[in-house]
Amino acid sequence: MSQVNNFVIKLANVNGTGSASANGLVMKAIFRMGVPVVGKNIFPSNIQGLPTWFEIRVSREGYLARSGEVDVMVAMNGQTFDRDLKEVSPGGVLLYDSTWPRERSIKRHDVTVLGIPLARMCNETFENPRARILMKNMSYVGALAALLNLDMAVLRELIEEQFASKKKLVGANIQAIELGYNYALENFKCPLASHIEPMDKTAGHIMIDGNTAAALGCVYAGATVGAWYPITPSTSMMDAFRSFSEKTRVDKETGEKNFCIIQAEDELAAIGMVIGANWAGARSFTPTSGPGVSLMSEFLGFAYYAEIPMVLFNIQRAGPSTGMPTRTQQSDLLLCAYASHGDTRHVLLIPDDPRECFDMAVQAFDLSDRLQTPVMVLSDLDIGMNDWMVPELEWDDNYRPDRGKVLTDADLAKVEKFYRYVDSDGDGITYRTYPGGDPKGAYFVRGSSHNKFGAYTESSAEYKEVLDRLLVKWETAKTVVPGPVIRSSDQPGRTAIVTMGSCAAACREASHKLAAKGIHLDYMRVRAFPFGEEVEQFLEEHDHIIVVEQNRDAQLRTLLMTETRVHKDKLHSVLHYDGQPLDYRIVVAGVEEFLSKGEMA
Amino acid sequence: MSQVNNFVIKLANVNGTGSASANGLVMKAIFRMGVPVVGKNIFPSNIQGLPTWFEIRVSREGYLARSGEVDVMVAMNGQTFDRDLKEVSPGGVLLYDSTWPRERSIKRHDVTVLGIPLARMCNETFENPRARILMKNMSYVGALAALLNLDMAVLRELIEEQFASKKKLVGANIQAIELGYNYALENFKCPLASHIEPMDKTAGHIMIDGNTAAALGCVYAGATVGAWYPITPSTSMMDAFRSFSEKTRVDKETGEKNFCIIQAEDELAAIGMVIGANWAGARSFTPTSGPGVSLMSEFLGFAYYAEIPMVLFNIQRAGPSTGMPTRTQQSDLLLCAYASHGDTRHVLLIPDDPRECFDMAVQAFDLSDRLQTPVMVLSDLDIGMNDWMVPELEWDDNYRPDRGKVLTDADLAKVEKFYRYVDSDGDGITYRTYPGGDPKGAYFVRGSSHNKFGAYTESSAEYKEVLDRLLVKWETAKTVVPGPVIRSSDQPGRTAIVTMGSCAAACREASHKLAAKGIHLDYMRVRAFPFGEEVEQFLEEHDHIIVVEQNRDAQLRTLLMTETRVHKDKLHSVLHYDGQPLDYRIVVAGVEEFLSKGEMA
Amino acid sequence: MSFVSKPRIIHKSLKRNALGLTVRDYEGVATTLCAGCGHDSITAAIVQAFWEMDMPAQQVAKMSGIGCSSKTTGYFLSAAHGVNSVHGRMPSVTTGANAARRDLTYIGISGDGDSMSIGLGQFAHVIRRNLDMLYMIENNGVYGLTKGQFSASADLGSQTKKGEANQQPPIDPVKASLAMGASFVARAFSGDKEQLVPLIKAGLRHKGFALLDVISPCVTFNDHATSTKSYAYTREYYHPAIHADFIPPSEEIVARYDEGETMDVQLHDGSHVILRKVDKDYDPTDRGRAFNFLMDAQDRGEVVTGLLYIDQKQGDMHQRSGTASKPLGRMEHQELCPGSEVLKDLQKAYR
Amino acid sequence: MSFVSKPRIIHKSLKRNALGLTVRDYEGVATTLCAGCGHDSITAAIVQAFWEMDMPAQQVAKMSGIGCSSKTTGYFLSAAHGVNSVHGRMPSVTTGANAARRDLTYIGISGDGDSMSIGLGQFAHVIRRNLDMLYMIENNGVYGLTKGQFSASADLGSQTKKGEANQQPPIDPVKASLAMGASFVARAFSGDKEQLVPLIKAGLRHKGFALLDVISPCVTFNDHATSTKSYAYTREYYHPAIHADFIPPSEEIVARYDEGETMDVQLHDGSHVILRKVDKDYDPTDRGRAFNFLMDAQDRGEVVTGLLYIDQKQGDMHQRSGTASKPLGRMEHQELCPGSEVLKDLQKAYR
Ligand SMILES: Cc1ncc(C[n+]2csc(CCOP(=O)(O)OP(=O)(O)O)c2C)c(N)n1
Ligand SMILES: Cc1ncc(C[n+]2csc(CCOP(=O)(O)OP(=O)(O)O)c2C)c(N)n1
Ligand code: SF4
Ligand code: SF4
Ligand SMILES: [Mg+2]
Ligand SMILES: [Mg+2]
Repeated sequence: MSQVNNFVIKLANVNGTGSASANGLVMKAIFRMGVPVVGKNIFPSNIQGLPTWFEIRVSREGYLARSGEVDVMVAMNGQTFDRDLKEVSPGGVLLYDSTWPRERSIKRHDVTVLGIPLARMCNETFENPRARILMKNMSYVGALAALLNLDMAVLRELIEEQFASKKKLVGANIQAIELGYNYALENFKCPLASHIEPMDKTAGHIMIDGNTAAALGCVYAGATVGAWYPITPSTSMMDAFRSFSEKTRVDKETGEKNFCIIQAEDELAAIGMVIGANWAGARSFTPTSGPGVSLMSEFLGFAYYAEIPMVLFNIQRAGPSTGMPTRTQQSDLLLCAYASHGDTRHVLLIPDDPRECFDMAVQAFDLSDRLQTPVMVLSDLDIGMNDWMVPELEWDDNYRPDRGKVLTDADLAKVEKFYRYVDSDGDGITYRTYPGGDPKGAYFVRGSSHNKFGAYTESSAEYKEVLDRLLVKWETAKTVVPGPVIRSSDQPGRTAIVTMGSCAAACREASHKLAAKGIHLDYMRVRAFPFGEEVEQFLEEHDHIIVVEQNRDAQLRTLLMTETRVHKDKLHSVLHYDGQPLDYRIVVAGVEEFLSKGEMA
Repeated sequence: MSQVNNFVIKLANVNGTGSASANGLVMKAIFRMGVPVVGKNIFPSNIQGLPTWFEIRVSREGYLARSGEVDVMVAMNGQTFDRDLKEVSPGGVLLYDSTWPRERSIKRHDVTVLGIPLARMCNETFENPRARILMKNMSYVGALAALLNLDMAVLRELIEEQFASKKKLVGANIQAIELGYNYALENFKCPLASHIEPMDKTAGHIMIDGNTAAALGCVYAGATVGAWYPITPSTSMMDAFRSFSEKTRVDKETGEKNFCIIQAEDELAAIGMVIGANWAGARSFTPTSGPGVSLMSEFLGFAYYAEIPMVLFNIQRAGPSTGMPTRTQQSDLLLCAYASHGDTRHVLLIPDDPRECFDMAVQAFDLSDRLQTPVMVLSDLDIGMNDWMVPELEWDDNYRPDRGKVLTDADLAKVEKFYRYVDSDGDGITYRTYPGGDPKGAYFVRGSSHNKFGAYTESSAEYKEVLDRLLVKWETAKTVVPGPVIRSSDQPGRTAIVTMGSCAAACREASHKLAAKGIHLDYMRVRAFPFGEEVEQFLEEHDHIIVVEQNRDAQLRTLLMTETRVHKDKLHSVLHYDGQPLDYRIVVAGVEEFLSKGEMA
Repeated sequence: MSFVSKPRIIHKSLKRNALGLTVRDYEGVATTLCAGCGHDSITAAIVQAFWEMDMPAQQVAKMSGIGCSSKTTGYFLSAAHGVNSVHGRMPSVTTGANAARRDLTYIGISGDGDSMSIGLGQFAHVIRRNLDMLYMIENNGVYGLTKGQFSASADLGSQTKKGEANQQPPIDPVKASLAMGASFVARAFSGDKEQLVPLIKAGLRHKGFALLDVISPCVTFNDHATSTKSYAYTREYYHPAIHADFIPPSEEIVARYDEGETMDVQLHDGSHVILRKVDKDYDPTDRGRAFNFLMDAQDRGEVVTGLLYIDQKQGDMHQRSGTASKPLGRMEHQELCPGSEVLKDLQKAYR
Repeated sequence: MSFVSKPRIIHKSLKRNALGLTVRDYEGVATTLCAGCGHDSITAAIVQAFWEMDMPAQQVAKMSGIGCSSKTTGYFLSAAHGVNSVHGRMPSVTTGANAARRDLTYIGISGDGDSMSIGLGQFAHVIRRNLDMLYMIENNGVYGLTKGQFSASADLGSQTKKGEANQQPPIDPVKASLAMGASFVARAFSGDKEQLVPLIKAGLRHKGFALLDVISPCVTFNDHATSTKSYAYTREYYHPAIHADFIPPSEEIVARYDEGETMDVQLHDGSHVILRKVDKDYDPTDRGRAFNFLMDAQDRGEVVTGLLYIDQKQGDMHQRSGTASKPLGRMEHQELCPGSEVLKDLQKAYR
């Protein structure tokens, strides 16, 4: 297969050296050249001095998952030089800073090793010691430009845009790029076999990470109160919400802010604030990650039982416990589905890319207001913190928030008496009011047992009546949450892949690769819990269902087993949980292994 | 059926009036007369002034569950008089204080209503206003003695024992009893059809509640550090642990205490203390209830991943949220099984009565030390706070705690190097050391990703290796947790009841009643999670399995569905979750309903 | 579970406030607390204060956690919205509510257990944010609802009903809130309505966080035979271990004394608390002095009451962060959603 | 993830302590903190203190929560056991460990985020119990590990790397612990080993709870262009929004000054902190005075260092509750299990 517009560049750096902007530049340049691209940042849970990698996949077909290959390695980190060299695919290229000699314990005859004296060149060119570090990054960008055939005009344009507010930096950066560019041109055969040729496949697309997109969704949904306690990998979501809000929600004249962001003292407080704000009628949310959800468990049960809307974004990381805070996983599914003691169950939305993060952020608020219950959006580090190429976000100006069954003062004037928990429509959802309105609508919220009138009760029958109605509401939830994405294969059959969230990209590519081998699989990506009728039907229509997910304990398979009618013997697992974003080859291998076993049986 | 030694007395009181001791006296007297008896306390979540009921079931057959009947009602609470009258079974008797007339909105011609001017008699006899309240209670005990044929000598003996340290109270109490006794003898036909005749069926038995028994188990298991935050219905467990420890663990000479009880500032701190103490080599535990477990979720994942033993007693109450703190339920099963974010799973023990609370308390420490993981004992309010008749607790003086794989300094001297998480035996359990020992055994505990040597790692492979070994340990757990209790029916068949914990008594009685109708059901009570091979086999051997449990969402059925090989269509639910202890008739009705549907199908 | 529904007969003779409402209109459902509980006296004072302030019910949000004390929000202002949240977390829920509706008046009721143990972190941080609310602690030194364990505000050496002695020094909500920078700090006694009502009104009016610590005797779990001077002599027929569920009838404790004076109040268990009311000329604007004054009084075994500290210059949470004056919860979608054109524009940065 | 394994070459010339150990023997794994981080200076002081005390490693338990600061327990005393627990919960784990093994020496390392936000409740209550431990806060005013949000100890008006200004007044660990009744309260600066080492030793030796708040500059997230005086002029080639992941190389900040003196220390971001060392004749046994002294210094914009308060008479947790002197974790089963005869006896009450 030709490697033009179809290869992986991996950049090995030390964190804290400013390499992220350089690496992003390479990716952005390829994107601007019309070639589909995706980036995965693999970084440590510390601040400075440890290894970090950035993987850029260039895919003319538009595949967004990892491929497991490394065609071009930029090995800037002496600590990891050996393993980086080891990781290069046969026939690949490794670029390194030859200022200092690298001791190599391994030999790779199948890899072309290119040395450039980056540090030396930069030291000779730039005075300032900090500049030298940063410019060294730029100079490898230049070398890559030559080797990969990146458009220098695009690079220049990007530099000019980035440093628009600090124009005097433009020159130095371009100078550094040229240092590397010229050196490579003069010393190596350029371009490499793996290189870029302009295409037009990125028009109408953006490169964005899920946390940014979700934050934008919150702004557009009309969320005003954000409360959170910092935790990786969710933190950037609140940063983005703050920055979009500062841009779009500050009164030009008065400086008044149409939002309120509160850094809470911990997660227990953050969720309490979100519950309080939603109760009082503001759309409010909290971004967090696994440990935060554990701490929020008690309050989640309160919101479930007292029927207060609230939106939580769980940007999942690798557990258990503190686990790997900078690695990805989908291992909080069961926790989120049933968080809290007693009979509790929660509505979940599971986006597969940043665009869906945006859409589902809006949906989450609508569903939560409508169902008067917590809605959790289960993203993960891979979606949340990596830049994905997605179609531009769209907004319908006719959108009006669905605030659900809320009685205004005018509505209250028409009723004789208001009771908070009486189900007058049979859908399990009852009417609520906001504080500050007509006293006729006043009611008392409690997490202790209450009857349908909202009064405290210890009567078994009254208690049970409310608990049973919550099940009716749950049935309603099934009908209003987003349905699955289903793709029939070219040759629809009785075997299928079922997956969720960030596994989608790898599953899509795996399906294509398998189809090419004659293995045709139908495909369903569940997007919400509880599962609705479409999910049931798809499961019913298939005999062998391979559930692909990123956790050890097959949590999606578990949920399907208990929360749908599916016969569990039909469900098989492909599990990936080492913290790296899913690689499509793992899916291919998993499916093939299953099929080969099946044939043996 | 004759009502001798076979009826239910229900006493309706106002809480805070000291009726508990009077009601206990009635129950104890019956017990001392050799007649099997059990008491259920139904009390409000407040301190004074609200209705409270005490239900005494007298059962010559030794049935311990509720029967749903009320043969003798002692209606001392004006607030609830009407509903108390309504609840009396046809042909039953209602006793009330006729000092003040009761307005009755309902008429019961099928109930014998007996009025005694208890308050008036007591006011005439006793001076002190507080005494009058207490003595009124005693006087209805006297009336019951006459009506039920209680042995006055036994009552006197009980009074003398109770007031051994305050002898001067004996006279007044007996006087009050006699007031009621004589009045009843003189005015009513005594005894009633429902009355007591001495038997010898309580020898070798005690009347004890589960929290007391569990506390005693902790003392015997050698637990030294107890940390907790008060929460109903678990609080009495720590009270009992303190009182037994004061009795048996204080050095007579020095007054030094061989235990340390810490009232923590909240549940998060309580579990932290327990983890710290167990890490440092002391057996340590915390009693709590649902909301506490929610708050402990983060730390449970830490203990799971860092592999620190710890024992938690969850005395379950009705959820969700604050729910009904003084009502019983089994609705924390799923939470406890999977508490915390990430891939976590926990070992559970599920006792069915106070005696098993004692035994399982000891087992919990042994299993936790052996498996180096949290063990949760799932009791509930019904078991924990009600007095059950159980065979005397037994202790084998040859018992030695199983502290699991702990290397002493002597052991360490023999090894070259110590690595905390290397599995040298293939059972998934690795060796640990206590602090304060040979520095060779020093290691660093962390909830962040670590390799098998205990070092911090962000390597996918090393991380996964440890996570996978935890699954091996989980398999080991299946082989060492207590197996189920299985009872084949007289006509073993393909239909069975499966249940857990406090449902056992009702299921046993229901089985007998059903057998009498020709419906023979095999029976299995699971006693632990994970489920072992015996559970699997039993499930395999039956086609229709009726899962009886006390929660809305069929949590045991859910666990069986996902954590055993059973085909889920075989599992049917009988659910009870209104907060009252399970009544055997609910089980009978549930089974009959299922069978009738089955026949229709 | 109020079985006796409270008759709402409004006597013609009852005085009406500017809204035409009587004190009765400010009541809630019937209390289920123990007869004589200090908390009920406080409820009465709150009712009085709101009535005197001509407060419309829809202006008020009643917030609480879990405990006997936390139940009391049900016992006043039925016509106001309220949240009885989870144990120790009232501050965060109130913070969120206030973030959404800065135009409402927040009254939070908590207990010493709710605030000084499980809720200490939230207590400190709501102070730090100077959230605009009145925060009342109904302080009885015990966990009433869970039957008498010590709270963190229990005095050293005091004993439970079961006879255990407290070994830990108390955390004093007043000192703690001064150290955390509270902008209004006051203390009162449940039985002294004359002092309590004005302090409640002042706290409600204060723009920012107002702490009002109210000593509120628990008639049930302080009534133990072991206390220095107790009712034991009246309890001839009573055996605490056996009548563990017996709660003798009690009456509200009432206290009246003047500014600058001390007053020795006997509690139900026979023990005493010596209250000192701050002087008319006490200057409550000096935080350092307030602290010293408290320390000195403590050395003398006195519990100081009154308005101890006030600082009206600190901005509340919204003033500090520049939130819009129109409550966020009342904004229309149009005021919040930037629209499709802006979205296009914002996305330029992602190309 | 220490990639460079630290060579443990022990120079012959290194001095040995009474146990025959060199300072090197008290080190841990190589640090992964940013070059110049104040926390590493503190680690060096801890190593020094233990070495000077001739402390055997098995005598020590190292406890921490989560944060850059909390990582540092890995960087000293490899031969000691340690628990790196969860965020903000080190105090409870230490309490449990101490309950089991009262014979060990506990050193807990925390951050200002770990202790003043999520962990404030546990911090206050471990003080209240007077747990026998040295509790060190490596105080940098930010959340280092999560990249520079304000912590609750951040000064009013200070700014993040992104340019937001802090709107909340700080919670000062020293004042908070005084208010909570701590029996040993001290403050130091990471760069002043001369003062720090003796305070660590004193805190370790103190029987009861010892708080040591150490100002420890975060070289990374205090280095923002917006601070009053900054390195900005040296940063010609740097654009904070674009080089967000760039952490310029820094060096440890060192300070030396005498008792009773003040010292103006410039931090990496160019801002200043004025330290005042308490005088030789300062009396640290008067809690009220300590509080005033702190307030006065604060008014002058000074941060007081030194041993600020000590009370050696308060019993620690075990002394208060009469725990056996033999550590509970070392008791044999026979010492704990009452045996079958006693069980029979106890059950008489249940017949
Ligand atoms: C998470 C949680 N833990 C424990 C409890 C049990 N609990 C209910 S109220 C209470 C203490 C109440 O004490 P306080 O706040 O002083 O109120 P009081 O009853 O004395 O007025 C406790 C521990 C609970 N409801 N939730
Ligand atoms: C429950 C939980 N919430 C959030 C986090 C994320 N987190 C890790 S460290 C930290 C703050 C650390 O600040 P500090 O204690 O001051 O330490 P520093 O890094 O500044 O030394 C946070 C919020 C976490 N690990 N756990
Ligand atoms: S237990 Fe105490 S605090 Fe609770 S209602 Fe009774 S008197 Fe009041
Ligand atoms: S981020 Fe700050 S606190 Fe963390 S290691 Fe770097 S300098 Fe130290
Ligand atoms: Mg209290
Ligand atoms: Mg910090």
